[in-house]
Parts: sequence; structure tokens; C-alpha cells
Amino acid sequence: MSVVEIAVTQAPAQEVEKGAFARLLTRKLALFALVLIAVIVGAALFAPWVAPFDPNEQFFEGLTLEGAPLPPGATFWLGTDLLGRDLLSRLIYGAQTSLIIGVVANGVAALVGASVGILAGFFRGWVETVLMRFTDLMMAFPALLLAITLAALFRPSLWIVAMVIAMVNWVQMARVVYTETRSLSEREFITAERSMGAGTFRILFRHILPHLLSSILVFGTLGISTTVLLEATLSYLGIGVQPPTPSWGNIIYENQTYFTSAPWLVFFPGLAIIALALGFNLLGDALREVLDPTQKGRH
Amino acid sequence: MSTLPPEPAVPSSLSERSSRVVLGVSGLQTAVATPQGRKIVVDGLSFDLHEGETICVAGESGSGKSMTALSIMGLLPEPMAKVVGGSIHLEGRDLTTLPEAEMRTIRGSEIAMIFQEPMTSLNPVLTIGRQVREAVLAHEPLSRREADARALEALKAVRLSEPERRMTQYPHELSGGMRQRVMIAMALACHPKVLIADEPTTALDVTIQAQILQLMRDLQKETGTAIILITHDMGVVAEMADRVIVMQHGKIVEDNLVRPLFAAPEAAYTEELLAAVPKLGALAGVDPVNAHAGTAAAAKVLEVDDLTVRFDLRGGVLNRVVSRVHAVEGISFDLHRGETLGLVGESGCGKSTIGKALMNLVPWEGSIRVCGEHVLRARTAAGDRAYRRNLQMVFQDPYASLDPRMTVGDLVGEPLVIHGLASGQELQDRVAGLFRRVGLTPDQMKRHPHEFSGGQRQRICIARALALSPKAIIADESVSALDVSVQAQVLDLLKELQDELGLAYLFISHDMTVVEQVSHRVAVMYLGQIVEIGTRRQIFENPQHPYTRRLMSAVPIPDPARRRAVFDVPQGEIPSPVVPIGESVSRVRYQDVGAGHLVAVA
Amino acid sequence: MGSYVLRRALQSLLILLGISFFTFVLLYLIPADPARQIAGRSATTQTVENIREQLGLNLPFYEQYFRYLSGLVQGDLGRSYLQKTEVGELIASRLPATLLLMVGAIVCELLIGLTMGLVAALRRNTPTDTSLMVLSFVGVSSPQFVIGILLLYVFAVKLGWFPIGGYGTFMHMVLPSLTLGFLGAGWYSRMMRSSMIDVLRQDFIRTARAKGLKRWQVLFGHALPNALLPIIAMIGIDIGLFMSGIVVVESVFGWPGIGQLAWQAIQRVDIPIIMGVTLVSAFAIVLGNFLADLVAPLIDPRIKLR
Amino acid sequence: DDIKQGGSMVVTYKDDVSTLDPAIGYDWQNWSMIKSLFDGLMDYEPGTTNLMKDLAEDYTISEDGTVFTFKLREGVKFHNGREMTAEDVKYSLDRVTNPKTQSPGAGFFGSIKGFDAVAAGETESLEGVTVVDPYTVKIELSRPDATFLHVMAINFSSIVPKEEVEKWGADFGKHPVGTGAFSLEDWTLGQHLIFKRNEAYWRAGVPKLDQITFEVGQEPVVALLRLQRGEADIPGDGIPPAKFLEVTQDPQYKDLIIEGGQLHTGYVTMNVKMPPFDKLEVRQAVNMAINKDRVIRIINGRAVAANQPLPPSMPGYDTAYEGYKYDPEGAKTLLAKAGLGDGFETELYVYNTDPNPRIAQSIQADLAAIGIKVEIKALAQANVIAAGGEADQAPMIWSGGMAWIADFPDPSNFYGPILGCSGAVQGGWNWSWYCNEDLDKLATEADSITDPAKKAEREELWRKIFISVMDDAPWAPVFHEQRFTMRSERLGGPDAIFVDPVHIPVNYDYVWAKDVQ
Ligand SMILES: Nc1ncnc2c1ncn2[C@@H]1O[C@H](COP(=O)(O)OP(=O)(O)OP(=O)(O)O)[C@@H](O)[C@H]1O
Ligand SMILES: Nc1ncnc2c1ncn2[C@@H]1O[C@H](COP(=O)(O)OP(=O)(O)OP(=O)(O)O)[C@@H](O)[C@H]1O
Ligand SMILES: [Mg+2]
Ligand SMILES: [Mg+2]
Repeated sequence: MSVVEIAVTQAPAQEVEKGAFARLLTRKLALFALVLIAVIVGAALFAPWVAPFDPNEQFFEGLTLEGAPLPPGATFWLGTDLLGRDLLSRLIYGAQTSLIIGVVANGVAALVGASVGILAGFFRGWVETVLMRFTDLMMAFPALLLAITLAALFRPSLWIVAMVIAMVNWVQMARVVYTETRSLSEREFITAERSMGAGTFRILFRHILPHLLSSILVFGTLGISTTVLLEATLSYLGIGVQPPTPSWGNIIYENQTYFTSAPWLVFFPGLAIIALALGFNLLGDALREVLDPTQKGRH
Repeated sequence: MSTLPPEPAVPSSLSERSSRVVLGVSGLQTAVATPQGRKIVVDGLSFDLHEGETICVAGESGSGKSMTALSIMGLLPEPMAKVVGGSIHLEGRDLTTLPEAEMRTIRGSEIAMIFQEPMTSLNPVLTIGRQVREAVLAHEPLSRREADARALEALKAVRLSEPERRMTQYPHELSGGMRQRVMIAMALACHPKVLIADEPTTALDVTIQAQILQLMRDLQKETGTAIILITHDMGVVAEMADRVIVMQHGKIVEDNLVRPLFAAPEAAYTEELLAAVPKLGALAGVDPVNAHAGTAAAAKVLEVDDLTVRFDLRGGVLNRVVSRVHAVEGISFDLHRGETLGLVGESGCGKSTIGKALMNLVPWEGSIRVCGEHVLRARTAAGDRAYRRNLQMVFQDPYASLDPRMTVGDLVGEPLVIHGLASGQELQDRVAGLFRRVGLTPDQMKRHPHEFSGGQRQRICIARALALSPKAIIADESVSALDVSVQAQVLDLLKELQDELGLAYLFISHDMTVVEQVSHRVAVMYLGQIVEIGTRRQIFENPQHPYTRRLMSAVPIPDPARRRAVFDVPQGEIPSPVVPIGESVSRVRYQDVGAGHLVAVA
Repeated sequence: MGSYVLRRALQSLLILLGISFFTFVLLYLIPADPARQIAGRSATTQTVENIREQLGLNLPFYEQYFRYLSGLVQGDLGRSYLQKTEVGELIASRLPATLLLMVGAIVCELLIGLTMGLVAALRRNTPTDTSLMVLSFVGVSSPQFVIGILLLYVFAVKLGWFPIGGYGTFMHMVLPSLTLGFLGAGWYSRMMRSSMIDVLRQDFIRTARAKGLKRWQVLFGHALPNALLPIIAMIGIDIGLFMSGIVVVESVFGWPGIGQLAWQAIQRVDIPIIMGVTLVSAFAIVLGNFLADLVAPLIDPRIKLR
Repeated sequence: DDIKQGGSMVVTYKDDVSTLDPAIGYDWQNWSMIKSLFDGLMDYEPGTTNLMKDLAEDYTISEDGTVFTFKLREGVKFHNGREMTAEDVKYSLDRVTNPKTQSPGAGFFGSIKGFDAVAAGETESLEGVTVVDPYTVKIELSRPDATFLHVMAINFSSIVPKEEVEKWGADFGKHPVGTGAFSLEDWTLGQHLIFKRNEAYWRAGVPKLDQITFEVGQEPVVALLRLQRGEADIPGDGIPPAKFLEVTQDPQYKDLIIEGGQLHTGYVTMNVKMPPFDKLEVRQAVNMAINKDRVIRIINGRAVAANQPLPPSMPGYDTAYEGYKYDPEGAKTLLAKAGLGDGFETELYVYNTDPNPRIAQSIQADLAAIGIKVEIKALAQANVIAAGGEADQAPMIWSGGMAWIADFPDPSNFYGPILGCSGAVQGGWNWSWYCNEDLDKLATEADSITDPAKKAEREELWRKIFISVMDDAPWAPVFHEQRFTMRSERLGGPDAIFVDPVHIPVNYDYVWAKDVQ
């Protein structure tokens, strides 16, 4: 959604952008992606109105007499979970958490990672040493242990998870961006920019960054899935959203061992995560294609 | 499925030559996709290429020459560009409809091509040796060792110094001309039936150019190769062509044998083109004038003293530095306001490196002063900016030096934005103005670099350098890809700016006639050192150093009547600037042969 | 180059020191009493006190840390609190399995991921491309536990092609490697696709084709080396990801690796094991990235090591 | 008796076996393994909680119940071939109480004379243990202890050979040598352990199997798959919840699943030192609010509802007691009485492995119904235990996963550490911090009744203690877990030994293989 807004507000200012956005809208996959994202964001925002049931209500009729959850059916469209709660409602409410983690926290991580990588790759010297060794340190840092300690020391909250994720998840992005920047900054057109007296930031953001876009996009969107799942692990260790608050990740996590007997409990939340990540990826991909100079034009 | 190849659809139009038609192009139409829709860039092109024949294609920059070549090779950048009409017949097969798998067997072995831009056309991460070897292996069942030998031979044939070492180097470690020679070596390695050479010698000095042209002739004699030579150098056309095709706006305006064409051009455009051809010695006896020489401001814009640039070469298991390229060795010269210093010299002798050192892009030693201010290697951002405002460079390889993701309008406007000189509408207007001045139209501003022809990109780079109105410009082979009429136009522009603003140029070029035309003073370089420096008249009318003399004599003359049967090709060991670690090169000493005309003594 | 390696080695040592310090701090802060853990539920306060003293847990923080460090310098990783075994021995007995799995997984993800990415790039914007993309998202979005069990169920239980977990032969390695590899393949395929698309339209690809090279030669000889750079960086990263993701796969497949050891140790606050495993995996990660940095200039000669 | 010896079986476990040193091993996984490798003076009849003599051929107890004289069996050999003597008994007891050994079970021996001196490190020899002759050992207690024979039956009192302990030092746990029915053949860290039949075992006809392989590191779900395919024989961790309904409802496995009780209670502790749980009404309200039947349903009915701390098979269990009935309305009234009609917020700590967080959520929902807003803190085991050991950390803890399984089948074991004043200290296991001096006195009194004839009297005393505890309601007992084990078709043996209440999970010594019959 934010992507859409940015594009819209910038449209009048820059003609090219407008063209790009207009072209974006002509792509079927991009439209599909926008719809996917809109649906998920809508679900998150309007959960109380959209969800058929209270997500935390443990229905008496939500379990069989032996205590097994119900498969998808007429009352509970997507079935119930192991406590007899309505899965659909839980998924709808869970969208909030998952969006905050997958989009916001992951977004911050991506931003941090890209910045660190690009700075280290471009400046070399001590900047490189400090930043990249710090990245190594963070990568090797026992994140789970950190989570456990935080969990035991602080009141669990979504924001701690978001923070932990933002703290540990930027390193991969930093590594890849760093390696690519190292190569890019030796390219001749960057040399040419330098010879014109272009400032560092101009070179970095106007000339190097666009070339990194595809890698950033790949990592950013795949990061959605991994962070949503990571959130589940962290909740499990006690620092994230705590039961009964649903999140897609923790629904999967709670139920994964049951997936041979109650596959819907893993399948639907899995689908939701894929839809979210795919939505952003398709959109990003379409955006990239639209912005790709070699792909514009028609016969 | 007949076993006999069918007769070419289009019979030969020129019947004086009785030999076989190897390549028949008829009604070729090639289109590119643009946001506005399809645009035809090659329009109804027809010609026949006979065995052993050389056709030179000349014409306006951007007239579709490269597109034609790519169409024949089946290497258009699909799906953005494609052949939309006509046929191309190679020995009975229509290449426009041939499946890719079969096309592959034809490329390299039957038709080979030398691309216009050598930097971007070589794979940056593979060694030269590998890239040449591969060309051989693709079509001949040789062992790796044999292929290596062949590759080495090919590199020797194009007179690359230290070919063994070059085999292990990467493209970015070679000079522009060297890369071009690698391209040539790759194309020639398999003795193709048809060779398409797109501006193959633009980055070569005239002596090596002569060598390459000789190589092509030899090949033709031995194997009957037919050659399509795309060039704007009318001297080369006169030397090489059997027939000449002149193109403009995607169409053939004239197709004629070389002598009649030079003697009595039919098309008005041809006439215009020939008229614009500069001739060596045309300015003999005329003193160059510097409009700013008299003013007090005739200060030195550039003072270079004892400039030295060396590159480390690594090798061995430990990847230690084993030897050094003494690319630039103790160069000193000054450049005054309103003056053009022509810098000529053998390919790979360090000309571009001087430029890069002046721009502080490679590590260097010595002293450089721009407008009296010392350039320091360790610099502050602000000081850096100021000196770069005064000094700009046009890089030798225009395509590689343009950010492919930006529109050319933005690229040209970039320096103005960087130095905060213009913005908004003013910026647009100034960029549009620059476009017009280099012969481009402002409506092209929204396009990206890959949508332009080689010559057009070169002009974009010039426009970019001019944007800042610096005090001095280093122009590295900046007009080499321009057809003579556009070239003349650009040179006029440069001259005009010089007269108006007192711009100084360090004009690096291989084209001696152009150098003669624009330079006030000329420096001749050889193996990283200046061997002769003096005023234009001193150098051109009284060349002293043997290398200078050789250069002069190798310049092709744009008159088919005076075509040389054999080129004067230097023999023996090719000198190299690579020196093992610990050794140093001996510096030349200069002798003043009169009025500041310095010549190196051995 | 030589000096670069030396410099990096020193820096790596510092990183390891830093990691050991931070981990120690975390373990110190964590509200769980190792002495209590060892003593068990029926122990008297006296017993707990004894244990605490013997392990030096009553010492001030810095002293505990220096004790640990001085042991470390002598190659002594300490003894597990609960297992009473030398941590070095515990790790040594499990490290080979983890390394083996890692190699298997990297091979799998490279094979699967790069192929998928390559095909997707070549069939750009076709249904093939889209389905491969969905597949790669399934890969990264599916919990490893689920994938592991699924593979196990289908290929081991139902089809009987592979053993149901265990360790020893090549056949044992296939399913766990695939499980780990499937996740990584998702990453690699997306990465590969995007860098391939960028590379394939470069001019030098045209040159390669002009030489008449076969399609695979162009792809693997010319395009791939240029697209490989980000992939190399990822292999370094992967080692880090494995270290955290390996727990689940190891337990599903009964793989005697370091992940399970670490997990159990964390649950029980067995500090020497946690420290040991953290250091070993940190070493692997640091080494992986170091190698990636060393290899990068070989892949792209324009990069210089400084 | 007509059962042939021979064959082997495979037992799988998720966690690694930590140690096989009987002085140290204290988790339910190595508990039974150690029992098969070592013997003590006393043991229990297979499949029951009835004490029987083991290495002690006979014993006598003095009138006042403070002197135990054990007569040892002759000719019992350690796995290394040496004969076990009274010296070894003394050595073993000295060793386990020596603080250097760091035995978690040292506390069990507190009643032996001279224990305090050893525990304080003043001496290395227990004054109360004396070797009378090579086959007789005398143990004097400082106070009467009714549980002492049970203590002699727990793993910590296993007899170990001095020379082996000294040879291996700290690594004895990896190279155990005892007198047990099996000896350790091979231990590949992280992979498997192989037990081999002790040919020279003194008890005739035991063990039945030639070999047992313990495979570790196996996910329970996968272990079950392997069992179904005949690759494993016993899932050491039991039937995983995720598979429970699947296998129990499958007629194919009907005969292979064995159900048994265990000495277990799952309960919620309420910290009586933390408001508002310092109010009796509040604690009672919680007891009444929990819908135990629903909780049991969530775990697929693998338990019976609990209303008191003691499990039903424990002596002292009060069958007549009805406890607090499920009554949300009544609970609300009680809350209102306590001045908390609007409810309150609190935290429930829980160990983070399935099904505990789920059970906690069920309880959470129940409490929410009476206005108590509970935040669940699902943490690693060590963290929950640590929180419970602080006076002001955890208002409520769900005991599942760490719950009390008796060390020996005696009610006293359910009181002291978890409900008595001695446990209500920092780092202790009395997480409700309930300390009732009067009850403590009664408990001491009960434990001093050593005369077997007065068994019923003692039981009655304990019954009273536990019901009194329930009146104060520091706990909300929720259920007693039933044990469900599965065995492969190949294995034979009385059902009871597969759910042995003491040899948890299985009494390996008495299992036999059908395929060698
Ligand atoms: N992708 C594209 N989109 C739009 N126009 C294009 C594209 N590619 C090439 N052109 C245009 O096609 C024309 C023919 O280009 P071509 O490269 O064949 O010129 P050329 O004759 O080789 O010129 P030069 O001598 O300067 O190299 C040029 O005007 C160029 O601007
Ligand atoms: N990065 C580099 N590493 C190693 N050697 C280099 C590097 N750059 C240039 N050289 C070498 O320096 C020498 C001079 O190169 P330079 O590009 O200055 O030549 P040039 O005079 O511009 O030639 P041309 O006319 O062919 O462009 C050549 O021998 C080249 O191989
Ligand atoms: Mg061209
Ligand atoms: Mg050059």
C-alpha cells in the first residue's frame, strides 16, 4: 500500500514516474499483486468487522469429543485449531502482527542492511573494515540467546520482536549489497561520475543504488517470509506476541507437528505468508521491469 | 529439403565482378520499439556481397550501420529490436528465418563480427586468453593447448605487446586500442567467410591501423573472405573498399564502386561527406592562432610535471606483485588557456592513463596543477569539486562511461546539478541547448544510452563534458566514432567554445588529420613517455623523432587513386611498458631543435 | 594479499572475542540458575551452594569471564554442566555431521536454486517463470519441520527410497540436505534470476553469441560468472543461516549434529556448551564470509582487496 | 520362565542422554537406563510400586527405626568382573553425599548420621555407614526416616565400583560400570548407546534381551513413523500429542498401545506472597474457574482430572475428597468477596513445549471468563524454574513439562520440596511459596513413623496434610497424566513393565523379543 501512495504522490512531480506507474497498472500480475496486498492490509485494518468470530474464543463445538480440531466446514470455514478457535478469524487478526513484522520490521532491516552494505562497499578502508566486521559480528551473534535473555528480562511485546528482527536480519542484505557495491564502484560509469565531481551520496544513491535494486528487492521480499516465520520462533521463546494473540507465524509454529492430522492448520497460514511475500515480490518485480530502461517501448 | 542450395533470391546487380555472391541482403527492414511505437531504423536495405570483396559502409552517425550489421548476425537486442522485412541470404539460407540453433553454427565460423564498442563487448570477468581461445574452440576440434597456441598467434597478428601476458589479463587492464585488437583477433581467429567490422580501427593509431588493414587484406587473399567494413574514416575507405555504400537515415543513398564514388559522387549527401573530409597537410604553412594567447589570462590551466603512473601486475600462487606497467613515466607539459594540445601516440602508450591521472582517478606520482592549484591525491570534497569544475574529461569508451539506468538528458544535466549551476526549467533548457549543439535533438533526452548509436553516445559524452563550461577538457578519442560531417560540426563547436571562452583541450586522438586540424601544439607519446613535443607546424612539417615520422607516413589518404599496395608494417619485437619489479625504465632526454620543439634523444 | 589475510585473521580473532564476551554477558544476565539446574529439584540449598562455588558461579562476572578465556586460550572449552563431558569432545563428535549436512545442503540449494533461477531468467515473464517464483516462495515460507516431515513421509515412509532418518550413508544425507536446500533454493533462485536478467542483456553476451558459442557455453561460460557475485556472498551468509536453521532439520532426521546439542543446552542453560557452540558457529560464519570476500576478486577481477 | 533369552530392541529418544553416572543422572530419560546398568540395595517389583530387596539379601531395622543393617548378596559381580562388597556400598554412599560429586540427590541422604559433616566438606566418610563384614553394612540414621528404604532404592544409592570411578573421573558418566542387568557396550555421542546383556547377572532369567539400542536425537513424530515401519520398538518419549489420536484410533495399533498411571500431577501454582494471590478467596476462585475437563480434552483425554496434589496411585490419596468443583459463577462471587469483582491482571508462566502453551491458553480463557486477565509467559524450562524460585517473579506457573513426578512412591516426596517451608526459599521448587509450619510439623511426624505396622496411620496423616493444603489452595491441581506407550509387535512382556511407575518409561530388564521365541 505504501508503495502505491508513494507512486501516486510523486506522479505529478515527475513525468517519467507517472509513466512508470501507469505502465505498472497495465500489467496483470502487478494488479493482482496490488489486490493481494490490499486484501491483506484490509484484513489487518478491519479485522473486527471482517472476522466471523472472536479469534480467541475457544468454541465448545470447535473440537471433537476426542479433542481433535475440526477441518474446514460450514461453520468454521477454514476449520478450527487445537483449542477449538476459528482459524479464519485468527488468520484475519494475525495479519496485523505479520504485517508489522514482515513489512515494517523487515523493511527497516532491509534499509539498514542496504545502507551498511553500500557504505562499506563504496568507501572501503576503515569504514569498510568497521562496518563489515560489525556485520560479521552480528551474523555470528547468537540471536536466539539474545531473544531468550530479552524474553526473560522484559515484558514480551511485538515491538521487542520487531526490534530483534530489525537488529539481526539486516546482515544478509548488508553482505550481498556490499559485495555488489564493491564491483559496481569499479565500473567505468562510476569513474566518470567521480570525474565530474559528483558527491559521494549522489554516486551512491543516484548511480549505485538503482543497480542494486534487484538484489535489494529479492532480499527484501524474501525477507517477508523469513521474518514472519522468525517472529513465530521468537514468540515461542517468549519475546513476541504472546498467546492467545494470533500471528501467522505462531499459528504455523503451534500446529506444525499436527500437520499430518490437521493439515489445514499449517496450510492456510502458510498460504497467507506466501501471498503476502508474493504480493510484494510481484509488485516489486513489476516495478523493476517498468523502471528497466531496456524494457520500455513497444513495436 | 533439397541438397542443392537454392539460387539466391536476388541476383547480383553488379556484374563486373564475376565471383559468387556470398551474402545477399534485400529489402532489409529493421525496427526498434520505442514508447511511441515502432521506429524503422534500417529501411529497405539491399546489397550483394561477393566472395573476396570488401564493401565499405559509410554514412551519417546513427544512420543504421550497426543495426544492419547486427541484423545480419541475428544479434539484435530482442525483443526491443527486430527485423521486420526483407531477407538476408547466406549461401542459400535466409538468415532472417533461420532457427537460432543453426544460426549459432554460422556465427563465428561463416560470419564473424567486430563490434563497435570494445569495452562493453568484452566479458569483464574472463581473461583475454579465454575469450580468444573460445572463439577458436567453438568451431574447430582442437585441444586446449592447440587452441591456446592459435589464440596467441591471433593476438600476435594484431600486434599486441607481450601477448603471453595479455592472455592472462582482464579487459579492464587493457587500453582502448588493445581491447579493440582483442576483438579483431577473436573475429579473425576462425577465418570466417564474411567479416563484418564495425569501426574496427577507431581506437588504433595509424601504424597499427595499417597493420590491421593489412591483416584483413591478407586474410581476404588467402581465404577469399568477404568483408563489410563499417567506417567513417574516408582514408580507410579509400584504402580498402571495392565498393562503397553510403547510408543516411536508414537508407542507402549511394552504392558505387570506390573510384567513381570518390571521383564523382552521385548523391548530394556523399558529396557533402567527401567535402568534409579533412586532409593531412591541409593546414601546412598556417600558424595556429590562439584567440586568447594575447590576453593576460593566457595563464596555464594545466601544469603537469614529472607525472608517473604505474600499475602492479600480480602473478604466481601467492598473487604477489611480479611486474609493473610503467604506463606513464615522467611526463611534463603545460596547457595554456585557449590552447589545444594534441596528444598522439601508439595504442597503449599511456594517453588515457594521463587523462585519468589528471582527473585523479588512478594513483599517480609527480605534480599536477590545475589553474595554479595543486591537485592532491588525498583530497577534500570541496577542493575536489572546485578543481573538477575546471577540468573535465570525455572518456574513450562512451558507452561504458554512461550510467545505463539514467536517461541521457539526466546524464548530460548531471554536472550542472552536481555543481548546483542550474535546476528546473533552466536545467532542461541548458541540456536541450547542449544536445542541439552536438547535433542531437532535445526530444532524445528522455532516451537511455542503449538506444543510441556509437557516434551519438560519443556526442552525449561531449555534451556532458561541455555542460560545466570548464577551463579545460581532456578529450580522449572523442570524435573517433563520428562521421566526417558530424565530426566537422563537433570540431567546429569545440573551436567556437575555445574562441569564446578560452577553453583549453588536451586532445587525444589517433586521427592525425583531425589532430592537425585542431591542435596548437602536439605531443607524441611512445611507451609512456613523450618523445616529441612542439607546435603543430613543428611536428607536422618537421617531424624529427622516428616514431613521429612513421606515424605521418602511415596515415591513410582519402583517395583511392593513391591506395597503397602494401602497408608499411613495423616488424620485430613489439615494445612493452611492462617491466619486472625492481627494474626501472630509462627516461628519455630532450633536445631542443628550435623554438621549443623538443625531441627525445636515444 | 598476504597482509590482507593477516589483517582479516586478526580482525576475525577480535570478532570471536567480541562474540564470546557478548554471549557471556547474555548468559550472565539470563535469569536462570545453572547451579539449580544441575542440582535438580530435590537438592538442598547446601548442595546448590556447593555446586555454585565449585563452578565459580559465585565469582564476579569479569572473573568468570577471564577464567573462561584463559581456559579457551589453552584450548579448553570447559565441561558441560549437565552432561559432565568435555565440551570440546561433545562438539567434535557432532561437528562432522553438521558439516556434512551443510555441504549437502549447499550442494542441493545451489543445484536446485541456480537451475530454477536460470530457467526463470531465460523464460522471463512466462508462466514457467511465475510458477518457479511461487515455488521459491513456498520454499522460503514453509517451516522446515513441515517440509522435512513431508519429504520423510513421501520418500521414506511411503516410497521407501530413503531411510527414515539416521546418519551414516549417503542415502541418509539426501532428505535432510533437500529439506535445508529447499529453503536456500528459494533464495538462490530469486537471486540468480535477477542477476541473470541483468547480465543477459549486456553487450558481451552478444559478443559471446557472435563467436558462435553454444547456448550453454554462453550461459555458463559467460553469463554465469558475471551473475555469480551475489551468489558467492550468499554462500557466506548461508553458513550463518544454517547454524540457526539446522536444529529442526537435525531433530526431524535424527541427524547427530551440533544444532540439537545447542538447542538442548539453551533449554537447560548449560553455559559451557552454549559458549562452545556459539564460538564454533561464529568461527564458521566468520570464516565463510572471509572466504567469500577472498573469492570475490577471483570472480570479478575489477574488485581489489584492500 | 519358558521365555527364551535373546533378541534386541531399539528405543528412540529426542534428547541426548546426558550421563549414566547414577550419582548425577536425574532426568526421566536416563533414570531407567541407570536402573538397568546399576543395582541398589533395594528396588521395586517390576511394574509396581512395591519395594523389594535387590542387592540386599536381607535387612533388619532397629526398634527405633534408626539403624538399618543390610546383608548383601554374595557373588554379585561388577561388569568389570570384580565382586561387589560392603566396601562398595559405603564408598557409593560416601561418594554421592560428597559435595565434590555434585550429586543432585545428595539431599535424599540427609537422615544418615554424619551427613552434615560430609555435606560441609569436613570429612569424606559418612559416620553412620559402617562396614561390618564384607557382606554386611550398617547404616545409622540421625532421626527416624520412614522413607529410608525408598531412598535406598533410588538411583542415587546405586552401588558403583571405586576403581572404575577413580579411573574415569568426571567421565565416569560416559563409562558406567555397575552390577546391573545390562552393561554399556558402546556410546557414540549424539547418535546411539548400545546396552549388552550382563551374562553374569545374578538374577536368573534376567534380562531377556541380548541387546538394547538407544537411538537419540529423534523427533517423536518421526520416531513413531519408524516404529510403524518396524525400525524402532519403543518411542522413549511416548506417543507425541500430534499423533495420539491417529494411532489410538487405528485398530491396527490397538494391542500395541499400553496405558498406565504415573505418579504425576499437573497443577497451577499461585504465589501466596504476591497479591492478589495472598487472598485465599482468589486462590479458591482460580481453583473453581478452571474447566479441567476441557483441558483434558485438549490433550486428547490423556489424563484424569485432579483435585488434590497426590496422584491416585500414591498411598495417602483421598478418594473421598471432592475438591473444588468447576463453578465459574461461584468463582466470580468469591472474587467479588475478595474485593476484586472487576477482576485483575496477572501472569502465567509456562514451559514452552507442546502441549503446555495450549493448556495455558485454555486456562487463560477460563480465567478470562471470571474476569482475570492472564498474560502467558512461555519460556524455556530453565527460565520458568528460575522465575518460580524468586519470591516476587511468577504469580502463576503451570507445572506441565516440569511437573512433579515422584522420585519414589511415597507421599512425603510430594510435600517437602514443593509445598513445604524448606522449598519456599530463593531458588527452591515451592513455587507457590506456601509455608505452613503446622503442616510441616505433621509431615515430620509422619515421616518418623517407621514401623511397617503403622503404615495405615502414616498414610492417614499424609492424607490430612494434603487435604489441609487444598483448604489453603496454593495450587490448582488440574490433572494427573496417564502414560501411553507404544511398543512394536515384536516385543513381549507384561503390560505393566511398559508403563512401569518407577522404571520410567520402561523396565528394560523384563522386555522380551517375540522373534526369538
Ligand atoms: N533501442 C533503441 N530504441 C530507439 N532507437 C534506437 C534503439 N537502438 C538504436 N536506435 C537508433 O537506431 C539508429 C541506428 O543506430 P545504429 O547504431 O545502427 O547507427 P550507426 O549507423 O551504427 O551509427 P554510428 O556510426 O554512430 O555508430 C540510431 O538513430 C539510434 O538512435
Ligand atoms: N588497470 C590496469 N591494470 C594494469 N594495466 C593497465 C591498467 N590500465 C591500463 N593499463 C596498461 O597501461 C598501458 C597504457 O594504457 P592506456 O589506456 O593509457 O593506453 P592508451 O594510450 O590510452 O591506448 P589506446 O590508444 O589504445 O587507448 C597499457 O599497457 C595498459 O595495458
Ligand atoms: Mg554504429
Ligand atoms: Mg586510451
